[in-house]
Amino acid sequence: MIQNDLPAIFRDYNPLEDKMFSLIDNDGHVINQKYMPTLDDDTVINAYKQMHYERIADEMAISFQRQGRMYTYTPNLGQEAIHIAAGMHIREQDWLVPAFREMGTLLAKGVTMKEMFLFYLGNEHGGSFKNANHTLPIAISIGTQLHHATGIGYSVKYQKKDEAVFTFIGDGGTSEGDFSEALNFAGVWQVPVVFTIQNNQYVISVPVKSQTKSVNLAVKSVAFGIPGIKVDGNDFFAMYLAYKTAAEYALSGKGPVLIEAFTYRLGAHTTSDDPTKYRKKEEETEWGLTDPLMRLRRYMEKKGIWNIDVEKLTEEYKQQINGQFLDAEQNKHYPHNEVFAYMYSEMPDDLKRQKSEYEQFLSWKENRR
Amino acid sequence: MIQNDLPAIFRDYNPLEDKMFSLIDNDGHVINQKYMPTLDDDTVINAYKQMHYERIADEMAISFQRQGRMYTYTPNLGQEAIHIAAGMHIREQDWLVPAFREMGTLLAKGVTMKEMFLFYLGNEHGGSFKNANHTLPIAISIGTQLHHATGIGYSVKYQKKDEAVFTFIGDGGTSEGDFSEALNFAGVWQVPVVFTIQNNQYVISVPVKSQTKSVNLAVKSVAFGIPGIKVDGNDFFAMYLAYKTAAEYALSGKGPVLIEAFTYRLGAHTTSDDPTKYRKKEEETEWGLTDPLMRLRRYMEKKGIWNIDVEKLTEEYKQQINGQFLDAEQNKHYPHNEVFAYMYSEMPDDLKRQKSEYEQFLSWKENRR
Amino acid sequence: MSVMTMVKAINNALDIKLKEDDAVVVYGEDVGVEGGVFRVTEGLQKKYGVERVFDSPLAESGIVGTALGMAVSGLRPIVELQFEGFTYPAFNQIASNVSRMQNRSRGKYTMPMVIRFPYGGGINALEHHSDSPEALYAHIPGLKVVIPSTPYDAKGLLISAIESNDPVVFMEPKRIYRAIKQEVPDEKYSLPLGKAKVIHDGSDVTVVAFGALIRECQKAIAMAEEAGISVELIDLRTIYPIDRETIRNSVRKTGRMVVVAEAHESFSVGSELIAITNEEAFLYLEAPPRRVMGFDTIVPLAQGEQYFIISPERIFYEIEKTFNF
Amino acid sequence: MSVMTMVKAINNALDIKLKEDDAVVVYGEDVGVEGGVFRVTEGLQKKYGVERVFDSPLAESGIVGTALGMAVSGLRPIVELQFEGFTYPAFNQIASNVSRMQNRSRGKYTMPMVIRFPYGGGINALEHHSDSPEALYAHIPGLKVVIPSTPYDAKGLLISAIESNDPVVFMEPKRIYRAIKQEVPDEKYSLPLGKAKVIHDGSDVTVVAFGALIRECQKAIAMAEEAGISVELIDLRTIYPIDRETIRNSVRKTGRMVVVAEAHESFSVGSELIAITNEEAFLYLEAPPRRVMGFDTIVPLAQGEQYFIISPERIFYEIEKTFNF
Ligand SMILES: Cc1ncc(C[n+]2csc(CCOP(=O)(O)OP(=O)(O)O)c2C)c(N)n1
Ligand SMILES: Cc1ncc(C[n+]2csc(CCOP(=O)(O)OP(=O)(O)O)c2C)c(N)n1
Ligand SMILES: [Mg+2]
Ligand SMILES: [Mg+2]
Repeated sequence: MIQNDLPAIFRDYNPLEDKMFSLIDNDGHVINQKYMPTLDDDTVINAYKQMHYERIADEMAISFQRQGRMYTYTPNLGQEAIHIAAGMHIREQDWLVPAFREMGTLLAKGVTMKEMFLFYLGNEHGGSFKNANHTLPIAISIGTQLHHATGIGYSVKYQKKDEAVFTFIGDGGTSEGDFSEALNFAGVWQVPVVFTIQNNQYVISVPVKSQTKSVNLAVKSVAFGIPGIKVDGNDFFAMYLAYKTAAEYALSGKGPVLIEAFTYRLGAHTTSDDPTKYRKKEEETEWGLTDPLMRLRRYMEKKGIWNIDVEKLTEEYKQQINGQFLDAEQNKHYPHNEVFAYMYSEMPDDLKRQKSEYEQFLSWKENRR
Repeated sequence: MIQNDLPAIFRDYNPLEDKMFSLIDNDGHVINQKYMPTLDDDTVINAYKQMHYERIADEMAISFQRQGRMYTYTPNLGQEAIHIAAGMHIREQDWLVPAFREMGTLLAKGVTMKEMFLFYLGNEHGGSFKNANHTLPIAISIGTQLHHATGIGYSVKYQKKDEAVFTFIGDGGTSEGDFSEALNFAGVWQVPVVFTIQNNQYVISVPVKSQTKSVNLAVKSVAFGIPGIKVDGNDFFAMYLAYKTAAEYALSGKGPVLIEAFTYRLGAHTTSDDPTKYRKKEEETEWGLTDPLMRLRRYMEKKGIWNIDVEKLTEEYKQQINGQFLDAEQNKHYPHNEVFAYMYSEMPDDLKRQKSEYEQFLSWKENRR
Repeated sequence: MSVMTMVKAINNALDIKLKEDDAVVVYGEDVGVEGGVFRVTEGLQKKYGVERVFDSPLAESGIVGTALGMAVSGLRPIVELQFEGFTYPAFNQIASNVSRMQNRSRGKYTMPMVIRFPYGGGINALEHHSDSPEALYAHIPGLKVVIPSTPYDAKGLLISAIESNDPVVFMEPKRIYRAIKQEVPDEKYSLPLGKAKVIHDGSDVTVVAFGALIRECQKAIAMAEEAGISVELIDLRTIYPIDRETIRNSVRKTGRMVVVAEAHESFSVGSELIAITNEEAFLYLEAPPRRVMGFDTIVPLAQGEQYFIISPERIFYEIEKTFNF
Repeated sequence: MSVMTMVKAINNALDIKLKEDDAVVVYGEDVGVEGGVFRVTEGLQKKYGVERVFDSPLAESGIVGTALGMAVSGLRPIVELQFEGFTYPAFNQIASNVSRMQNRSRGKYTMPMVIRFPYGGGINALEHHSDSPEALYAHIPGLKVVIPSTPYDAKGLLISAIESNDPVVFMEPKRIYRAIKQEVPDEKYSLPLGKAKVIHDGSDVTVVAFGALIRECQKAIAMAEEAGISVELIDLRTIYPIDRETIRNSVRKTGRMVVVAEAHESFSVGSELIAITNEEAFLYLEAPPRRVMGFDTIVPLAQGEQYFIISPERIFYEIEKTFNF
């Protein structure tokens, strides 16, 4: 089953044996020296800062939503190590095909918090990620995005481009037919796609154990003949090495890779959701002990490279993010043409007619006042 | 991965090691005494006769179609061992959820050749399998039927009935999202469903190796946490034991099972298809050597229980089948009410209106002559 | 009698049928512990157990396809799809099997199943959460498509849907899930499928609507009456099979019709209603029947939804234009 | 010029675009070695290689979903779905993504892709092989839906579809795949999407049709002319966006319209065309516009198809009734 030309971690952490690839423990101790990547201190510090930025942005977004200044929001709390590690390996020319819970990776691709806020304020211009090269909009219809990633994989392979594709799905998403189809196509076509399952153990209110009887999610790769690995998603270094390995593998032309990033959704599903209805506070507390930011900080402290003034940094980020939110919030410009303008490359007569009829109504309404 | 309470053959023939369960070779030698079922001679003779009946019926259907007396037909040639072995384990109260290439199993359930012919003559009454208890119609939209089987599995489990569900799909069908979804639901719900993949190595013109990169198809069971086994589909005894084991397993309440029956589509996809366009004659000849009827006959000859006068039997079956065909062919009764009658449990006014408008047209036409 | 929202009335209908009939099971994404994202199934799992009210894996084709299997084998499944935009993964099961199994099996199997889902705009939602796909399902022969506009109707229609041996697509106007409160009988009652209801008599213009837009039409009617236009308001209640008789009687009387619905206007329930008035009341028509409907565009996100959502004012505008034609 | 069937004309259009543009790729079930179950892609794999013309795994959602990925990243995929009844597994990709990606991305990504499939009855086929789902796709905003009725049109329209940056659903009337032979230019040409064509002038009744039924209409027109009724025949060619102008001009002239199509009549292209005539030519209508369409039933198997399929006689019957109204 396990091919010989697979990278070592895929062989050593065979999901069929239900192994999980982990490098540091909750206290920040290195538990697996063999695979520990050697990163220079700045890289690690920078990674921590990005995770921290995502955390703060998330918390602020939740609070803006609570203040009634924004519609439903989807928090990322607890899943930051995955997002930032991925972001560190997605190059300018690589493709990002997101689901809806990988904000840190989007930010790494050049998406701004202003855009994220605009999106959650109900403006399509937030969701288009105009300035993020090779980045698709957020995918809401679960599972469908994986096919897009596979198709892009075909494209870049066909065009002989040096580009990899990174795509994401949740644990629940693995139940959708599109998940299996897309991995199967990717296997047959041998395209350079890195699939990540963010297994945060919940599908809104439903625990992942009600989604499937497979021993873990990485093992599903066997059904499609592609390499798979289960990685500790709250361990920045494990995620870093997994993405490094996967990206190299994909870019070498060997085909797709499946990563299960095992994590925990520390927050609510969305700001409309109340997890106390379906899970115990103790469970949340327990998983809080595996917080990826905390683990990375402890590692840094042990290694003596912890030099971040968290309070100051938080203040700085808060100001920045707040500025972006205000910017987005003040953007009230939404002319009715926006509704019609992007449906087709050229507006068909029928849409023009509907638009002009609507304009007649608007002017009638204007005159009536 | 392999649970301890699995039946022995599932442990001994682990699809992860790409093993195939086989009991007799092409010459009819027993190659695996350990698992060879002890069947009384009559059972074996009877099985051969059923396989022979299916073969003859198939050949006649193809020739009726060639004579222009029937529309497109889907041959079963080469896959008879699977169908008859399954049929021998599906009891009256068990459910059969077919795809479209398991005629022998349908016949075992009580479907008549007359009905099969009626169906291919374009009459819905052929496809309804009225007298076959707990048998669903042929499923044409590939993959969808597996969900029906899983749903029935839920039903019988919920109602605490002593009923198992048998369902079929082709190798190509495993690429459809519904295949994965249905096996996944069945695993989560732990329902008594025996899933069979008839891997006849072709998906119309496309070889199965273009469908997936998985080492075999049985291994896909791993993705859903259910037991799977690859069985020599041209070996009647192996199929017999596989179904016996699977049915017992399912009925014991342990959940679903996946059987990959590895076989070869000896004939065309349908009578509209021309396999010479996409595969070599030599390949067909080579696979002809594994013909399940021939293998079983050789076994019987070696065992000294071969007492069938094939020519006589063939003649008898031909007459019988021909009678059924003529019966079906002469049935030209198809009143227009048939089009409307079964859409709803009670015909809605709107359909009544459409029907009566149509009748007005018919009488106008009548008067015009 | 209790005061109920539509959410409560639907919950109550489910409760009554679960209690009355062991064959009824309810499942879908988050319908168990959570009680559904809109809390429509709240409390039912506790009351009837995890075998009868349960969470399914996240796969709509699986939810609907397994329900077909249950329906042919003695159960009466009621499945919830989480939002209208997530019914499409199940489209193949619905269009290729659920709607066809009775005909395919020549009546050997019936299809006593209900597919429930919330639909429609006006809640400032993300994409796929604001659509009105009734025409898609109404065009598929073999289905019944039902949309209630009040808590009372929701309960009575849902009970009929559950008791029907035909597959019913039951679309719930999420915008008014909790917006309307009404006295609803506690005991069981049912309302016939396939029957529209005249909910306001009038003589000048017939307005046909359903679901959440009935409320908006009522506001528009008040404006119209102030302007001296007498409006007859028909709540369609069942989209297929459509109640031609009620439409015919009204339009023959008024000679004018305005259809109000949120779906994209092309190839819609509006188109069908105009066709019907032409077939049933051509000689009575005094003005071209009008569609006041959604544009042929994606429903915009919250900031743009004001343009898409149909206001009482816009309905009034069209009523007046039709009246003055 | 060469004499071509529709199969050949489509093959020729694909050939021209494959040759001209490296970004064009063609795939689907059996389209490679086999050249498609109807041989529409015959010879193309040999000519352009397995990277440009290839067999995909059996999964329609995958076929369409991957095409979207290709379309956003520089290719112009043309996918074949094997039959209309097997487009539904891809319905979610079509309705939730293909039709929406341009709008969702505010034009950052365009959707230069074509989804081709054979459709319609009249070939004595099994279930799911005789349907006419054009209304389903035409109701989804963001798509264009095209149906040719001749080899010449098929080639010209398909070339436009391939060159369009919008996603096009290209439906091929399988009944006339080989039934009509026509002189077709060998070189490249294109016909505009969104434009209907008057293919027979007349003054008494407008008949609107498309696809395989144009031929049946032509036979009916001959019957009508014998009976002294002058019929104008419009070939719609594009179902969405629909060409209101051509309909308007014709119906304002004739005052009468009969729509002929094989799909189930409710919520159909027939409903839409009646709505359009009401909006565009109400005061000119002298008789109720009529639908001559399929029943709201599953298309019967071969033995019952005679009742479902629309004959020239039935078209004539309705033309006459409309004329004599
Ligand atoms: C096709 C589809 N069905 C249902 C939904 C509604 N929905 C949104 S998020 C969600 C749960 C997703 O769980 P998971 O895949 O584990 O991702 P997570 O939210 O945990 O990141 C559901 C059911 C959807 N968006 N798309
Ligand atoms: C959803 C769907 N897509 C396409 C088809 C057309 N089709 C009919 S049979 C077939 C090939 C099936 O191959 P396989 O699953 O291996 O079964 P086999 O025919 O070999 O028994 C295809 C593509 C279909 N029936 N259903
Ligand atoms: Mg999750
Ligand atoms: Mg096959």
